[in-house]
Amino acid sequence: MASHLLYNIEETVAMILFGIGFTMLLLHRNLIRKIMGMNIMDTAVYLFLAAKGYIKGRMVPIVTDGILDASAYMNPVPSGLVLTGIVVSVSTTALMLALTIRLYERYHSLDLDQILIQVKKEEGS
Amino acid sequence: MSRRKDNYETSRWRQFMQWLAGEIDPLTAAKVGMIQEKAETLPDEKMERGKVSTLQATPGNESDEREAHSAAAQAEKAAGQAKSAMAAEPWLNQPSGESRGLRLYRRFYQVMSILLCMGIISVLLWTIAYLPIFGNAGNPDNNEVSARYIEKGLDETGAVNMVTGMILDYRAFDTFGESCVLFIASCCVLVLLRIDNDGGSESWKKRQTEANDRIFEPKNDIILQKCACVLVPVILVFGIYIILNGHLSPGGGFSGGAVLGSGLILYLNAFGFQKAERIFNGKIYQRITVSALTFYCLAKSYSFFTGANHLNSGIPLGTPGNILSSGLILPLNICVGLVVACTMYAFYTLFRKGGM
Amino acid sequence: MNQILLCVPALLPLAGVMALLISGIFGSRRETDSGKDLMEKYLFWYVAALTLANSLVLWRLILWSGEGESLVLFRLYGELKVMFCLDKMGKVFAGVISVLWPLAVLYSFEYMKGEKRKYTFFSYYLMTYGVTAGIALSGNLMTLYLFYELLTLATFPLVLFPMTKDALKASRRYLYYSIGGAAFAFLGLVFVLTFSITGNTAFLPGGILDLGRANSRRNTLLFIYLLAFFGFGVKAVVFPCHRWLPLATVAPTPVTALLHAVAVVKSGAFAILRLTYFSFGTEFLLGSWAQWTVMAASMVTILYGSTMAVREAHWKRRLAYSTISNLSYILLAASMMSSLGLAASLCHMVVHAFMKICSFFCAGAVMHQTGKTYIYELDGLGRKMPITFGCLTVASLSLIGIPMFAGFISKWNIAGAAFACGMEGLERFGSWGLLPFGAVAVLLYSALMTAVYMLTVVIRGYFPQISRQAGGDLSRPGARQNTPDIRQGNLDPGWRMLLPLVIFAAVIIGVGLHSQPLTEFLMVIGGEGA
Amino acid sequence: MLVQNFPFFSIVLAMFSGILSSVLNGKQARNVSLGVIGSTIIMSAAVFFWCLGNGESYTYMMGHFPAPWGNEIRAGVLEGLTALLFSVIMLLSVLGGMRHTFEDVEPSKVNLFFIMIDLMLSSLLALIYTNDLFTAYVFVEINTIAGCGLIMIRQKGRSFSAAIRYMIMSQLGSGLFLIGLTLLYDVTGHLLMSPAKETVASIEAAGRYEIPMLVILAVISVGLAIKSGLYPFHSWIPYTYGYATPTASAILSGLVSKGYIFLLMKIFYRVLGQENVIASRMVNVLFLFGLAGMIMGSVHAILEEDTRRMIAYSSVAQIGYIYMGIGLGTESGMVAAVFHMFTHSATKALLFISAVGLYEVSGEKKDFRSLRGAGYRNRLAGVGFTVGALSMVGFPMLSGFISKLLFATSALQSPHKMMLTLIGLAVSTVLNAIYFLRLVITLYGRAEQVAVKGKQRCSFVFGGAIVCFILLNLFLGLMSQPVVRAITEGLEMFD
Amino acid sequence: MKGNMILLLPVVLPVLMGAIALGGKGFRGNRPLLLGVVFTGLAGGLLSTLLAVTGEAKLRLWQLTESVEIGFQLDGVGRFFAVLTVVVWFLAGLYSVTYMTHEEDESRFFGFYLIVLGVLIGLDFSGNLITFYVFYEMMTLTSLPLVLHERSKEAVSAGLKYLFYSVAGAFLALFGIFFFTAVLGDLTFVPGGVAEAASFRGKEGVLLTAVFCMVVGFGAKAGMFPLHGWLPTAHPVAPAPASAVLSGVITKSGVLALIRVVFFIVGPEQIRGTWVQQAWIFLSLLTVFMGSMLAYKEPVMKKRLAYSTVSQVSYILFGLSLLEPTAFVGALSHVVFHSLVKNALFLTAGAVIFQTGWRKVEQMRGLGRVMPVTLGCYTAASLSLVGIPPASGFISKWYLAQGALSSGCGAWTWIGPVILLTSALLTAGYLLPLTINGFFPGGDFDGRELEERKLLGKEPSWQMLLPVLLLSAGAVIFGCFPGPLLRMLSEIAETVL
Repeated sequence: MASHLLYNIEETVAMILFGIGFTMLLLHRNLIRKIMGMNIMDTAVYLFLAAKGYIKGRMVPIVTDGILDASAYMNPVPSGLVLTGIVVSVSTTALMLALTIRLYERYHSLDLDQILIQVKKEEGS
Repeated sequence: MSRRKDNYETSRWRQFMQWLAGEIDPLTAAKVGMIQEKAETLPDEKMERGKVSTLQATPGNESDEREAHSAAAQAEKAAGQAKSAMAAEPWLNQPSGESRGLRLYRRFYQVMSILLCMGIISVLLWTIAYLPIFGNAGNPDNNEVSARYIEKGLDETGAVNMVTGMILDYRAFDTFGESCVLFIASCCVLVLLRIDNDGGSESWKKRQTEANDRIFEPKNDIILQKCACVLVPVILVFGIYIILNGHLSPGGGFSGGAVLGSGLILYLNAFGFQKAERIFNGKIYQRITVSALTFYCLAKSYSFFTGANHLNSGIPLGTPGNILSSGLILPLNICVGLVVACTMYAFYTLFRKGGM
Repeated sequence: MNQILLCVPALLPLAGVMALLISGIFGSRRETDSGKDLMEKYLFWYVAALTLANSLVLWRLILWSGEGESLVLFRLYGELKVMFCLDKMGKVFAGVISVLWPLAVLYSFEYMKGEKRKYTFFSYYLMTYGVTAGIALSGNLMTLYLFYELLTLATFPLVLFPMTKDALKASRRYLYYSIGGAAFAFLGLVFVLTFSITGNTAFLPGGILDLGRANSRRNTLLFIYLLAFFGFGVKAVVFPCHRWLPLATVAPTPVTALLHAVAVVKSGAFAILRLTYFSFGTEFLLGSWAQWTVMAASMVTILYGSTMAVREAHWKRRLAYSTISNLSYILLAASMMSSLGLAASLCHMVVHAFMKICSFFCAGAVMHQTGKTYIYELDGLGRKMPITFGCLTVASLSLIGIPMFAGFISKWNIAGAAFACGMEGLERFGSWGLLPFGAVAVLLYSALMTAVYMLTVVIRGYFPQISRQAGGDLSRPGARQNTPDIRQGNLDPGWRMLLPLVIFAAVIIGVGLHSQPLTEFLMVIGGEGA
Repeated sequence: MLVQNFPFFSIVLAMFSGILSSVLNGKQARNVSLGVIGSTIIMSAAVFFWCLGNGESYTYMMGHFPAPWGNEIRAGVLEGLTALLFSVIMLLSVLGGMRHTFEDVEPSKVNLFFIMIDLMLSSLLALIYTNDLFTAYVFVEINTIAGCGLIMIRQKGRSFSAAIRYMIMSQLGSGLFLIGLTLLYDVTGHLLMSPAKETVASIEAAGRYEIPMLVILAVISVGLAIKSGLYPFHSWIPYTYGYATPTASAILSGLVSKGYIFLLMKIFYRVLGQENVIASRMVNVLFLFGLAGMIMGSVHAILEEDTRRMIAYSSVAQIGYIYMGIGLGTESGMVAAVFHMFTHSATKALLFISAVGLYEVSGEKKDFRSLRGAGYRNRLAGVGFTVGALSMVGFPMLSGFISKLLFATSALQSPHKMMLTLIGLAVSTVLNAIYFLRLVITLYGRAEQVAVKGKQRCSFVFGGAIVCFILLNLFLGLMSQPVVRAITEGLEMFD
Repeated sequence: MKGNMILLLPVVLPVLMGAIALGGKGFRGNRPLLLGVVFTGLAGGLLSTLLAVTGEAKLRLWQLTESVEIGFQLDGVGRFFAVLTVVVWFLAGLYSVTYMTHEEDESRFFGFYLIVLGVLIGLDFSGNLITFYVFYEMMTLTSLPLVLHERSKEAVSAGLKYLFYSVAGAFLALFGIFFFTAVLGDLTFVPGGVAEAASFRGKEGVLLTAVFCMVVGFGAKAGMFPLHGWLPTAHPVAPAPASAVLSGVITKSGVLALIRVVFFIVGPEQIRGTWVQQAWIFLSLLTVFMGSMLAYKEPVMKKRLAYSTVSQVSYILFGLSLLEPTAFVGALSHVVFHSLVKNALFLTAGAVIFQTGWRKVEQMRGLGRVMPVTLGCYTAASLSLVGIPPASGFISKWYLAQGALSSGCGAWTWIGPVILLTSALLTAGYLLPLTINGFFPGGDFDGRELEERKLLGKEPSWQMLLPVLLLSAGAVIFGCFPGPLLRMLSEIAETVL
């Protein structure tokens, strides 16, 4: 099975990246790094999808020379999904960054734990 | 529940539950203690430590103070450093076992993070070890779906670029949803960052000045302006090209829109807000976005409705390969491009000064 | 017509209360001082009329409703119907409450005189009547469960009524316990529904379990029975779930008396009887470990309740502990799972209602007239309040189980049932059969404790200790001291409080002397039920 | 049939109104929103009754291309019912929290709030109706972002930190969901549910891809569980629900998490195949998590002093119920879960809205003790809260009782989990009683402080919303039979 | 309701009169009227009892429940006890006319005094165990006011102690009653027992437990160990006539109860040779010995007499426990003798208190000079109790010892008599010193103190003296001419054994 991982090196890398991104998003305390983690995670998925769409020896799915044969082109679906996914991740990234800005403006920290402590103090007072 | 409030607040059970709930952790509890006892001088430390009531607060004050200093310094630099890097150094030199619990906790946290990461990765790798082989034409995803997209896409959508044809015609609903994601994200950013003039109140002015970073902006940087003069039109034209040729070549509304947006951002950077706002401001942004999305919405609704009811949509597909072809794809690409461009630009301005 | 009448006792008070509450909401704004007395008068007549009417309807039903008449009010879910039906056992319970309620209302009018929030009090008081009647009339376990839950809701404002910290605490605990208990009782409901032979939960004498299916999962069902027993047992104050009752005595005495000595706790016991004899059925339970557990639990409760009552110095709380132990008499009898047991437990249910309400009302009368709440404050009151203390003596003796009083009859029956069960048990189930004999022993221990905690009150009332001067020579003929004339001033309360007391005492003696009709009727039920 | 277009209409209408609202002012946006929600109610009802009448479900092409190629939505009895209830609850939540919305949100941003509402509605409807996994993903994201917008629209430090927590957890969930989706696509080559299911069936039959299928199931379940706040992943719930504006709290707790759960069920039934799901151990995991959530959520709530956080923790418990129902792995367990979804939506929204009504007469303090006597100051809100609390506790005649009953009866059918479920139910009821009734008693305790400044008369809209919520609860409690029948029928149509 | 109504008369009449004395408002301050009522009651009770016992009669009054019947019937034992009770009651009543002048609340005392008489007669006439139990409980409750008459702290606590011991005993016994009702159904007294061995098959253990419970329970009233504790506390605090009847008669109701249970319900055959009998013998002997020892140590006169009662009543119980006719006769005769003697002794003690206020034995040196007649009576009664031959105690003890020797109860055949003898010695040891010190105070006794207090030759009034005289005379006379009594008792013994 390990050999399989080597054949599918793109997917292997994608999964490792996913794991790293996921962990960063979950456990890192710095907000910017969390967002980076999120992006890594998303990107890993796109890499995985892109790898899935690739077929050896075929063309990109744009009709050239009027050839309309399924065996001539790669699978267009993953590309479309990646496209959609990118926009989604851009949107969420923007939103997260905007939130981070507001939090930073207010608490002067990017450390989520610090922020939560200060929030707590604010409530207390 | 007959427990008294005051007992309960300080009880270990409560702290444990809070910790479970992620509200505090031993570390942060220590910090709370730190903030209260910041004024304490070092010689008193040992005595004071005896008074610290909570379990979590006991890991010494000195380390906390140092950490607080470093944290404050970092906050000033506005750079989030990795907590391990920030935390590890001062403590390794700690002579006594005061910060032991804290240090152990950090270590534990780190180790656990790595273990979790490894765990997720290994599970996923284990999974993909059983997945189809990379680049193989016989994989399950190369089935009748992609075959039809390729073989009949040209006839059915009129788009030469099959990906565009797929996302804007076969799976147009997804794409519409995706535009809505962008739209709602921009709305959220607006909520967060737009600074509305509520009659010139103090808070407004304060936020306005806080958010305004125009002092850092290059003022009339001649090199930049000249370069921009050359580049911006090229970029804009390129973006328009990408949008208009979305159904013919790689590209489309999203990518083209992003290029357009970056051109506008360059323009803004080069010539400042005042000039930029002459050609593009909040109202224009709003109008463009709304009209583009409205058109998108109406057009696609029409197409969905006709499609679902097996009616002929009556939109000519034109000759594949021409600019004016493939039915609704071109106008939709334009709409998407406009929306994306506006949104990108809006993100940028909002992030910088909280308004357009 | 008859069918429709079946739902009246449950719904009439509820409707009346709605009207009262609404009028209270709107009326409170216009209320002036001069109008207030008038309003109070109207309130009295309104409540009295409603209560009486309801009792009359109940008696009409008890006397002339045929067997098997039932009324389905609506369908809750699937086979879960809200159904009213008055069978013989229901008649017993309905009869008790229909007698007690009007008298209690009469009593509380005197007791609550001068209280500001009469509207609230009487609304919920009436509402509780309806709900309790609903329990008596419920024709299936679902309806019983529904009214059981409603009872919690209707009575908790009454516990909360004094609005003191204690009351808050008490009502909170009462709610937690009751709702929690209902949660476990609910499991019983579900199982009965699932394993029912009729497909629904309607009560049938002898139970409705499909024995073939039930026996295949016997232990589970027995466990569930236990859970349901303890669930309903919360209201019937079985041992581990008893702690709300002594606290709940903070409520005004009419509430404590009627609700926590009669309506609420009896509803719990009634529900357990229904569950045991009319849902699970004795055939299934007899000889099982569940039976022995239930029996042991009631025994423990009896021991606990009567011992704690002796320790308690607060009069009403002492009575509450007494209630705890007496309720478990009922359960103990029920746990014999025989026709004798059912009859005995019903008998004690009826009798205890009268005894306990009488004792509580006496305590309330003393509280109301003198403000004394602790036992050690009662010295010599027996002379000042002769009628009250006379009634108290009757109730006490009856509670102890002195022959010629009603309490003896029920204890006699319980012991008879226990022995019968023990005899049979010895033959069929080996050494488990000894448990009922132990039950009798517990019963007697409790009777002794009852004597201790009830008679100390009475004796204090009648024989106040004379504090003689220390060292005074008692023996010298001339050394008699003039005791202060303790007969001065008759403190007996007004007729509205006395009348119920006297009636209850009379009933106790009457039943004690001539209980045959009652016991015969109960034996019929017992014969059907097991 | 025109009716068959209604799901599509309602989704698009909601989206369109959202788009349009960005150029309207707050009041106009509100009116548009209300209109849209109202028409959604009507359309969902029409769809529901049409499907019920015809006894069938149908797929609806979004475009000119049939199933494996074009996007599709699907409407059936269950979808119609869920959409109907969700839109009703949404309408009531919006109405109930209306005044607070205008108070909490900056005046110039009110229209943005209603954009969030509109898009939230559309995304919920899309999640309900979707027949395409990727569409589901996209709308999950819309839902997430709209939810985040609803949380932070009340611009306070706390709500920002709550929003960022929410976003982080949601993104984790989305990421897992997405990776699951791509893996599934990799294995099956389909994104639409029906063909994907066929492929899954053939794969299962062939015995291939066992491990990937298991991981896919796990990843998707965990992803959606994180997003819906199942117990070990619940830590964001009290923050988000506790600090948002009332409407947002009501919608978030009542509807958003349910949308994900509905999606999960749909994936179970329509993609992975319920029997495969049951055969894998995943249901047991969900069951255990659900059970733990039931207990721990309540325990947390008991330890909580802040009323709204208490209610939020109660949501954790109730979501635990739902997952427990799913985890039972029986048809009736699923029915119970769906019914409890409805119950909880209706009740939790009621609780949040009425809690707000109580707050405003008690000085807006967080501690629940400050609510003492509030039940007299705002009677309707008090009654509403009491009804909600009793329903959560499982009082007969209210909706909570029926769901409890359904859970219990369905537990009887899976012998191994029966005892755990039943004990869990009972214990959880006790715990529920403890914190909810503590609140209720507090509400009707004697007020120590005099009623805080004015506004004692609750507005007509607020009152109407509360009354409607109560009626909804009563309806679900008393007339549950048709609802349950419809759910059963709908679940059968899923296959 | 059928049967001879005359049986009701001795029960109802005193109760009625007592109720009148108790409830009538006019008696306060009108002593003659009160006494009139009281003596009407007493005399009525006496006469009607005598009238009633002459005939054979049964009376079923009514049913409490199906299985619980209130009914009366007369038999030898009942007659015997009834006559004894009523006679002693009358004499003690006579005594209290004077005695009660130094207590308060006479009407209450007399009221309850009469009521207890009625109840006791009811007890004696009871036709079945249930009725018996009913009267037994009522006796406890109605005699309670007599104990707490003084209402001092000690009196009230002693009263409560009395109450709780009695009730505890009654409830223990009730266990047995429940059992027998469950097994036998009908509990009408039948000489020799109604129980048949067959009906207890398989339940012997429970049967014996039940019997044992009843022995211990009813034994409480008779002051048998382990429930004897109330007796030395309760008797001394009561007014002297009350202690006299408590000690002399009411303790005997416990004896009667055991007779009824063992010989009329269970049947001696059921328990002969079982552990219950062993335990019973053991307990009674233990009580005999222990009571004597405690009495010997006790300085307070009335308490010492109370301990003596503990010891002496257990003589009777010992006699019963042997299940042997001779011992049975001895036991019953001891009932009579002890009643007379103990009444005499208590009344003497009361007289001493009444006249001098002396309570402790050591104060009573030279009593012979104060009240020689009284002390003479005391001496006669004491000697009778010790068992000096011509006096009555000898007869009963003789029979008891003889019964023990012929009973065949293993070791008890010789242990019993030994303990009886020891106890008799102890009895002499605790009773006679008063006589000796009273009449022969010794050389160092200074009589001046008596003179100062004007106590010399201060005999009590005739109302007090007469009963004492009669009782002690009875004690002696019965000893001299025991024939008729013993014949009657033998007849009874034959019927039951």
